Amino acid sequence: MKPAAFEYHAPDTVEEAVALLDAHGDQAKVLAGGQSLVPLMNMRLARPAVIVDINRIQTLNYLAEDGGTLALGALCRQRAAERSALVARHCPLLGDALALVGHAQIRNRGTVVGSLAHADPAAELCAVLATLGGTVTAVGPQGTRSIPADELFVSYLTTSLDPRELLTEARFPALPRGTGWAWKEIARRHGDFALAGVGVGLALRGGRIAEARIGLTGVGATPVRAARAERSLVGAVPSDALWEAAAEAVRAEVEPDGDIHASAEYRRHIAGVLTRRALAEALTRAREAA
Amino acid sequence: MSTRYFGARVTRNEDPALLRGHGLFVDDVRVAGVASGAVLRSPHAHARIVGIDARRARTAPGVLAVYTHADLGTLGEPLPKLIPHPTLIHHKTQRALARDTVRYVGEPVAFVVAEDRYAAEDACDLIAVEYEPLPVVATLEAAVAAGAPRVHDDLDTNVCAHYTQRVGHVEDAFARAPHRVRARFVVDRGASCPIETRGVVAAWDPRARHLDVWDSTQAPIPIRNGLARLLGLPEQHVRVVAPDVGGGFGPKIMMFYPEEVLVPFAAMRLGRPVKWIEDRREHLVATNQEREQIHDAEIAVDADGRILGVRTVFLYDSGAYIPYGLIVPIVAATTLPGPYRIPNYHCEFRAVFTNKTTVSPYRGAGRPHGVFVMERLLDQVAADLGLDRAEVRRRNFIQPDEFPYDVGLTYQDNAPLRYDSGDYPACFARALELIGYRDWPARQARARADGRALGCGVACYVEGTGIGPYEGARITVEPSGRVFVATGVGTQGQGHMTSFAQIAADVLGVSPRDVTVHTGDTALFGWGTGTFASRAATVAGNAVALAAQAVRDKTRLVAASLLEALPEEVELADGRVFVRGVPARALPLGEVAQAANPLRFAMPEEWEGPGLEAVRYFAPPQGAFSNGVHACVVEVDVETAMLTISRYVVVHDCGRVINPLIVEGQIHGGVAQGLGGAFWEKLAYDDQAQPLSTTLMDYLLPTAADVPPVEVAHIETPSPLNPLGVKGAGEAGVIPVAAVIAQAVEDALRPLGIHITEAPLSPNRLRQLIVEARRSP
Amino acid sequence: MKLEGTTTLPAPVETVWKTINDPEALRRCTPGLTELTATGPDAYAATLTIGIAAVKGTYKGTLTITDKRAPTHCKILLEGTGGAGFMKGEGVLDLEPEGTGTLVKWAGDMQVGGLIAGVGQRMLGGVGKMLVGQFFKCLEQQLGSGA
Amino acid sequence: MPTREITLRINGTTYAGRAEPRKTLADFIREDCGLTGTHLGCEHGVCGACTILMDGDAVRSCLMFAVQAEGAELMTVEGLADGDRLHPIQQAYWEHHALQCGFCTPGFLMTTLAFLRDTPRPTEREIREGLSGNLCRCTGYQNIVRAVAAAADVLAAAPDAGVRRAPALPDGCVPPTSAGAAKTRAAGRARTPAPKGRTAKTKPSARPKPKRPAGRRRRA
Repeated sequence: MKPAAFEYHAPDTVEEAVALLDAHGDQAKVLAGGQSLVPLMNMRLARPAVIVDINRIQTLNYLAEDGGTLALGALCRQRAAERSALVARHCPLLGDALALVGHAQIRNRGTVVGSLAHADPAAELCAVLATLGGTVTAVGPQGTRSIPADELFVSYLTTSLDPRELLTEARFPALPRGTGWAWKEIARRHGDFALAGVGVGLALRGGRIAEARIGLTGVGATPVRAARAERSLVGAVPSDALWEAAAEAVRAEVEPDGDIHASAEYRRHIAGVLTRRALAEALTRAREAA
Repeated sequence: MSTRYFGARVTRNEDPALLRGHGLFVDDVRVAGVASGAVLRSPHAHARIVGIDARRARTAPGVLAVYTHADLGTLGEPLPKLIPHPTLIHHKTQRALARDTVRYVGEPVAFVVAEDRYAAEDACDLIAVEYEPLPVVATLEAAVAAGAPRVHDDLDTNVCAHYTQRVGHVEDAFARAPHRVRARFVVDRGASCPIETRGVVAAWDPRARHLDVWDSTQAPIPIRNGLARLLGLPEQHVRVVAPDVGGGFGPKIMMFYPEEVLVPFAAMRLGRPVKWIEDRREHLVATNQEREQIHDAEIAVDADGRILGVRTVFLYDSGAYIPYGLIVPIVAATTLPGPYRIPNYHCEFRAVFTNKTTVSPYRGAGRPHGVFVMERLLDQVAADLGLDRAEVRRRNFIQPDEFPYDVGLTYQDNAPLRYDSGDYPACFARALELIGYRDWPARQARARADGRALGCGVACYVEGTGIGPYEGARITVEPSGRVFVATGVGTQGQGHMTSFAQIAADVLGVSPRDVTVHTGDTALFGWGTGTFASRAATVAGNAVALAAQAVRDKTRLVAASLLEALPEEVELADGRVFVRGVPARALPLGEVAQAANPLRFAMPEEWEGPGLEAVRYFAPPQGAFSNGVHACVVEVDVETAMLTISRYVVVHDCGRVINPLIVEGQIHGGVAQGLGGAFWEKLAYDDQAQPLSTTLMDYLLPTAADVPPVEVAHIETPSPLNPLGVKGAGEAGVIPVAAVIAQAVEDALRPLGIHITEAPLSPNRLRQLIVEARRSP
Repeated sequence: MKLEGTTTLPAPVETVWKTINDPEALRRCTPGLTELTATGPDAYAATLTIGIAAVKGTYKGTLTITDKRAPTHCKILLEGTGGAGFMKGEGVLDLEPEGTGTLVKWAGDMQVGGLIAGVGQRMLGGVGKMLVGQFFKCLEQQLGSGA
Repeated sequence: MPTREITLRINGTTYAGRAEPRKTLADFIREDCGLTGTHLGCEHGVCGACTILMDGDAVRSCLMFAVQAEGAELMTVEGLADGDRLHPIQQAYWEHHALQCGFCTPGFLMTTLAFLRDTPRPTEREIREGLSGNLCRCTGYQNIVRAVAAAADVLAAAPDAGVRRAPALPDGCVPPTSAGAAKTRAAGRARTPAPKGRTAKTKPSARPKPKRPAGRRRRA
């Protein structure tokens, strides 16, 4: 299981990296943490002709709060974000999900932006970006653009990025103060990909639900925002029956695929169960915060 | 024999080197000029090889050679057949490289040798093989269905053996039985998956006409003997070393894997050392797997739940070939009776070829299947007759005064299946006590009251261990006073370097730290069988004891002349030799060893040769039968069907325990592998027998966060069959796990009345059972 | 691996039928098809480079159209072998008029072997559906632009 | 295939070598630097046997290319002991029979080193999750968890414990009473291994390790 040969470049600046991507197009692959790409290369499933290693571009190694939004550079390691006080304060949903991404050794090298670029339909971080309505910044030969989550994820391992563009940043909007949150997933073992996972944000005003966010992973080709379920919650008074209704709405909205670990029916079923449990937990947190 | 270390929790001699990273595993072997091999494997489960074009590969950079079947000459014949059996009429084995037909995904088709593994794999990508796909046999049932495609086209069937054993009058028993239970039990395919994959290094010296081979095998001596015959070399010119082996668990005892022949062949052809290390994807398609069986079983009991008769007819998946004989199905059939008195028993199996990876024993080797069927049948009897699960077992136990107990069958070693000793009721009572079985109903009710589904399970087994034919040991006391023990078994982490040292230390009055045990090197000890079926400690351990006693007697003889005393007056203790009662005038043991190898003057004839050294062999008349009981408490999240195991208890009787630390470690590891097979691990294949779980992302080994702590208690009923009174313990942990988990989950979901008759039981599958149970009240 | 689905194409059945049997349309719409040379009636030698994101494999093999019952029924067979194993796709198409357009019922069986099957099973179902989706989307554009 | 010059430090020693960009860091450490203590179990980032420290972080060396470690400060299992004195973590693994075949042990040791530095006072649940990125097929993990808990105590008690002299096996080792379970032990059972290489024998000379009162409930 040794990788096929490739041309290796380790640029020092974003501009150099983009120039390399521009020159080689879809023959080139960006290497940041490598925790998803290198296994595929070792198995010779992926045989990029050119590797653009961005680990020397230290300008991309940052995690900062920028006007109510957390900005993470492309080299911000998952472990750094997991243990960051900024994330704990502004984006606890991201923090909770990060703790379940693979294992410490994976998170020490894996980057948050890299996970978003890889766009695995069962990855936690893509669903968190979708739940929080985050965006990513892409720098290409034609300049820089911001891509919202719902336009970023296209299908299995496929994003709307052009091969010549480099993802340089991910931006996670902070949950408004007083919002309850919860991340719930079912995985066969600690650290495995989720059979299904859900991230929830819940804001209360006057005992009623002012805002509801429900984002799921593992139940479609991309992360899924359960829009109908969210709408059914806004304005309602929280109750177990309401959570059960939201769970049913989620089950109707998702299109999971089955595989050797779990059938589509099982994933659809636990997506509902996890939604209900996440909403209950988010409610407790929302009330504590009020 | 004064025992000071036997039975003590001595920490291990082998740990300091392993802890420093100074282990010597096959991939760590460094031979100057070594080249690397890679195997091109079939992507088809069944196909004819129309043509192989390796021209571009042969000229690729760094490539030294590309071999296909045509290059192998006599080595291209089907590899040796192990353990024949009269009912095994089609004893098919594979060739080192496929000649014209591939019969499972992963079967070797070409072998490339290059400067390094990277270049060798590059070359594999350049080899163009034209296949003509053939109809595939993907499942056991398809294999025996009428008109099924043939895995071997020179046969008119996929059944390679059909073997029945019977005791008593089975049909009568079933005819007059007031109550019967029938069920089908299905166990899926699993792999032992040691963290070290397989590997072979070979170096040929044409001048000395000597072949050195390092092999991650559990049986270096049979490999040496086989290679010598296949390569036409004297056995003494072939040295096979099983260095540190990173876990074996059964599949590393197969003889021969294709690579074990290809690597020495290439080394001799090229005149350069060759190393092949299996990668994980290769391991999950090309290293032998096991576990796949379908049992149609039935039990007949009287009104009180006493067993009148048991019958099982089962299919055993042997994969594409059957090099290792009928060991697994025979062990399954003969383990089923367990600790119970079964007057009338019928066990019948058909060993079947399928287009999947070859099968050979994996830890437990059929024992888990026999126990799963028996314990599940008993649970159903208890449920049907409204009996307590523990009571239905107690009523059928073989009692302590009935040993040796003749089960009436023939065991895997062709000896009569006769339990040598045991105390099944005591073991069972101890397990019930530890798990808190008496007040379990109350505890369960309390939990159910606050919406939690808790279940308790208890399962028993009897395990054949320590079978022959024999093992040997040579012990030498060196002038330094150190003791050197050489034996032929291989070691894969079982702590032989410590347990054998404890045995020798007690006899020779030295510390285990002063005993060096070296296993698995045919140059150091050339006679022996190997490590399998929980036999190393029992068989080789007793050989070590006998050899140590012989060295002690020789020491007394030599010391007697030095101390002017009679040999029987001489004592050994604390590394010294002295006349009993006069410890002050003692000689260091090393001095006696020095004296035993005189440089001058005459050597007394009665010494029968120089040195304090002896070789002894131990050949047990039959296996020693360990037994035990596992009990557990599980909690089921009924909504998600996820399972947590809150307590796991093992009460175990493997005769006298040499080192409790090591036995407990074996049980912890066995339970972890058992839990893997009961819940996480399944080798998935599609309907074209394409393997779908060839990485550790999909073949799920349980982690530290998944395996619960295991509480272990020992009962020691010595075996009368060997001087040390020991029995095997290597496989005990894995045997009843699927049975006890199934019983506990059924207990937790009692209101639903689900029946669990399969393993592994994934959350996905458990949820289906829950949904089906709810649909049919 | 069984896949099935329906899609509607904005053109009458005869036009859809003609397009499906037109090598040029096949060359343009079969995802990753880089070479398609006719070797006989409704039989082509094909080279395909398919995959998603970093995981790409080149397969050399054949594309054949059989069981033709113009204009409503046919079966497309696609076979290829490559470094990452082999691939065999079989799609049965049934066309029915639906208003001015055509309702296409497709039922496919994708058989994948070797490396890609052993590692990619988690996504093969989804990827298969995606590739078929791309095929029909391209046909739609092809037909929509008034072929 | 063009190769590149790679210079890096492992366990305080500088190594330089040439390798193709595609050569993994694990292969470079094993083949070019001759440090075979780091093992390969899967080469796709699951088993953890290849875990080393890179600039202080536990990483999977099979998922990195050697060129990526240019100029880095690495630590492998060979760097844990100080001559013949084992690191407290190694000592605890030895005393608790936390290894059997030893193939996964180097990866576990490096993971434990980083884990205890990040989580000096771990609960058993934290230990088990911290170790869940390393697979072991022999031990069932139980003794490894105990060893990590014991090492945490030792390191917490004497943070600069660093490396301690391994005490000898006290000869007052009395086997357990033959009847009954091995659970409760008479005093003086064998428990502290002497510093013993597999072949070379270094005479143990230090005094036996003070015995902790049996059965003290460790936090884990």
